[in-house]
Amino acid sequence: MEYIYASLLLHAAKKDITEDAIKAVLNAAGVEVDEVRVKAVAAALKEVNIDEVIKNAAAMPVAAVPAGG
Amino acid sequence: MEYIYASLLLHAAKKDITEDAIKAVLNAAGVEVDEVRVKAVAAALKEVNIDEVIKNAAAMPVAAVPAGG
Amino acid sequence: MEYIYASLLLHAAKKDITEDAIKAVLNAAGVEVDEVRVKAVAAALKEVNIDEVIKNAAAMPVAAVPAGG
Amino acid sequence: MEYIYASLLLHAAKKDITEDAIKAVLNAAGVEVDEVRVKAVAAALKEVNIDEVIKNAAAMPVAAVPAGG
Amino acid sequence: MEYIYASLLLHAAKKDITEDAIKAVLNAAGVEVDEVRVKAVAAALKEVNIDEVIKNAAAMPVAAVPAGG
Amino acid sequence: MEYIYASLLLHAAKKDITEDAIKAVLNAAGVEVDEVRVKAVAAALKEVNIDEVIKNAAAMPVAAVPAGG
Amino acid sequence: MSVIEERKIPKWKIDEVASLEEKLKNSKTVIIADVQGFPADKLHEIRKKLRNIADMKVTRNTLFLIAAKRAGLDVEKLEKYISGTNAFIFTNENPFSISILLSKFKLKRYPMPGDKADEEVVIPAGDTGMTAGPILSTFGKLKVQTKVQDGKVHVVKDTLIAKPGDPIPPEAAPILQKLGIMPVYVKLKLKAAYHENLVIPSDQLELNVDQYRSMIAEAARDSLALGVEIAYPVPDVLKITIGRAYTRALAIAAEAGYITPETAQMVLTKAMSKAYAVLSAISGKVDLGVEVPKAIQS
Repeated sequence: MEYIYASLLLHAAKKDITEDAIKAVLNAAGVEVDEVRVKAVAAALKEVNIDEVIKNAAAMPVAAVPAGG
Repeated sequence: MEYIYASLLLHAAKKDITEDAIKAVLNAAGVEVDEVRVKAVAAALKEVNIDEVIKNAAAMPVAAVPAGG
Repeated sequence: MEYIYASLLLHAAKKDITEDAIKAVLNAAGVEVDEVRVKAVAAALKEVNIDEVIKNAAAMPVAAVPAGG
Repeated sequence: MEYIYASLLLHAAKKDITEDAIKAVLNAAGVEVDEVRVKAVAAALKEVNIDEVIKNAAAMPVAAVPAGG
Repeated sequence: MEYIYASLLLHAAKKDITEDAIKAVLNAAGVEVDEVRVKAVAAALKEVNIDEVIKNAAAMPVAAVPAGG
Repeated sequence: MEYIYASLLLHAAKKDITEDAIKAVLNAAGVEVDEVRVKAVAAALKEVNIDEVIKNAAAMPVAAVPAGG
Repeated sequence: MSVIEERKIPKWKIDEVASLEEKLKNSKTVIIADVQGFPADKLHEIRKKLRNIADMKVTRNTLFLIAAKRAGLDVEKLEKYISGTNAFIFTNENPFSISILLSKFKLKRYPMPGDKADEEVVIPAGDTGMTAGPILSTFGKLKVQTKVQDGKVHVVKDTLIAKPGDPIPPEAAPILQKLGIMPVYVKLKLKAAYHENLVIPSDQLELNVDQYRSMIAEAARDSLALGVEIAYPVPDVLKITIGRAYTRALAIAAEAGYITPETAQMVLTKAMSKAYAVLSAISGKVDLGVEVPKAIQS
């Protein structure tokens, strides 16, 4: 989860989630960075609306089960 | 949430959640660090069993977004 | 709820939940203390495993309401 | 959670949640007060509409887990 | 579950889930193939709408907590 | 999810989840292998206790999903 | 080897064996089905439904075994299934596919004494077409409300007389016959399949497709869980991972009492839910003038 926490930190700090930024954060945390994973995560996150996801995660009523998916 | 993300990142990386470590991570993310908050978070987290909390959080509803969507 | 909050504060601080302790906390908060209630709460809580009760409460989904309110 | 219980106690007693008030309550409970945390909590609560939050908290469907467990 | 994962892999790769395809995947994984099970899996999965099942399975983590309690 | 399916196939078969093993399985399924992804998945899985993850996934209540789909 | 003995064998038997041998040679699979006491008309129905997929033949066991031997089958493996009256299903299909196909045919029949219902048995409201007479008392015994209209028995409202699994009252048989209600399923009992030198006994041959469906669901769920856990870098998975990371962060904030505008709701809610839990634990003994919210009481 390190890569995700780093990305969320950048997001909360209103910074762009770039490969370099993730790497910098991970390095500061003393995490040995795997270039390949950083690339993969940064690329995939470009397609994710993090604000939306967080809003949904927080707003989730207990009973919010989309019946049909 | 930046301070929490930074702490969780350290936890995931199996590092001690010290004031200095939190500050280093926040700095790397380009966050202007508030000393009071750093101290408060580091102190508060000392009393928390993070693994336990994470395990319980996993039982909470997590995913508003169906994977297929 | 003042009596409960005072008791939980004592519990969190790992202090005994005695009549005197509750009264001291309530006084410090500027609450006019009702002797009968203090006695009743202190007596009733002696028979309760607060950690157990709290643990179950903690399992309750707590993220139900969006942060922004 | 001591700082939070102290704040909720003050709120329930319809007192202002100031640093001094929190400290007084914590002292009365025999808690060694961490100035920084008191500051952090008092500052953070200033930005929060506690009445609103408490109203939401009470309205929340929290019954997913049987209290008696 | 090897046979199931092999089938899911073929499905994800948009290949037909035939006996031969399952066998090839299992062999590549170093699994000693049981002819009868391969046949059974291939026949049974013809009756299953895998996309539908996956969609429902993906929607699952949403519902960690029962609604009504 | 092909890379995950391939990895879980190997896991179910009690084989080591190496880059080469994942590649072999994917190739057998006719999947064009992305070297970066294979590396990323193999590296990430090294840090995870797969049995534990599966156990937790299974522990989540799943009754929300209509049986018949 | 006596030439004389062979001559004694009637021609139809020789032809039959030759025909069976031919079928066996041209089929990858032969399935042995128990048809002892199986209604002939239902067998006919099955044969019709299997057309173009499989060829079904009821024949003598001895003739089948001779043909099987000649066709090169490992007869020893089969012998224990060859007793009683059997139908033999020849096909090039996967034997499990045939088994599934057969299990899907809902062939029904009228009940015989001692039968249990395979589906709900409901006597529908309306004109039964039956002449009022002694039958009325049978309806009465079955607790079916009736009235007589123009000399015919009318059922007042839809009435359930047996749930699936219930024994069907024997006295209901004539009524069900008259109304065309067939609540008992007929299923061909498969004993074994012989497929490419493998013998697959009935317990393996009968597949529970639902079980496979739930295995797929389980595998899909575990895969997703693993993908989420390792932040498998595809957007749909990462969405869940992020939601989970965020939830964890909130939970940590709540537990640590770390208040920010974003976490305030979570932190205070958690503290309050603990307080209410304590309150509720002592509410029987102490009246604090505070009501435990209903949701928590339950």
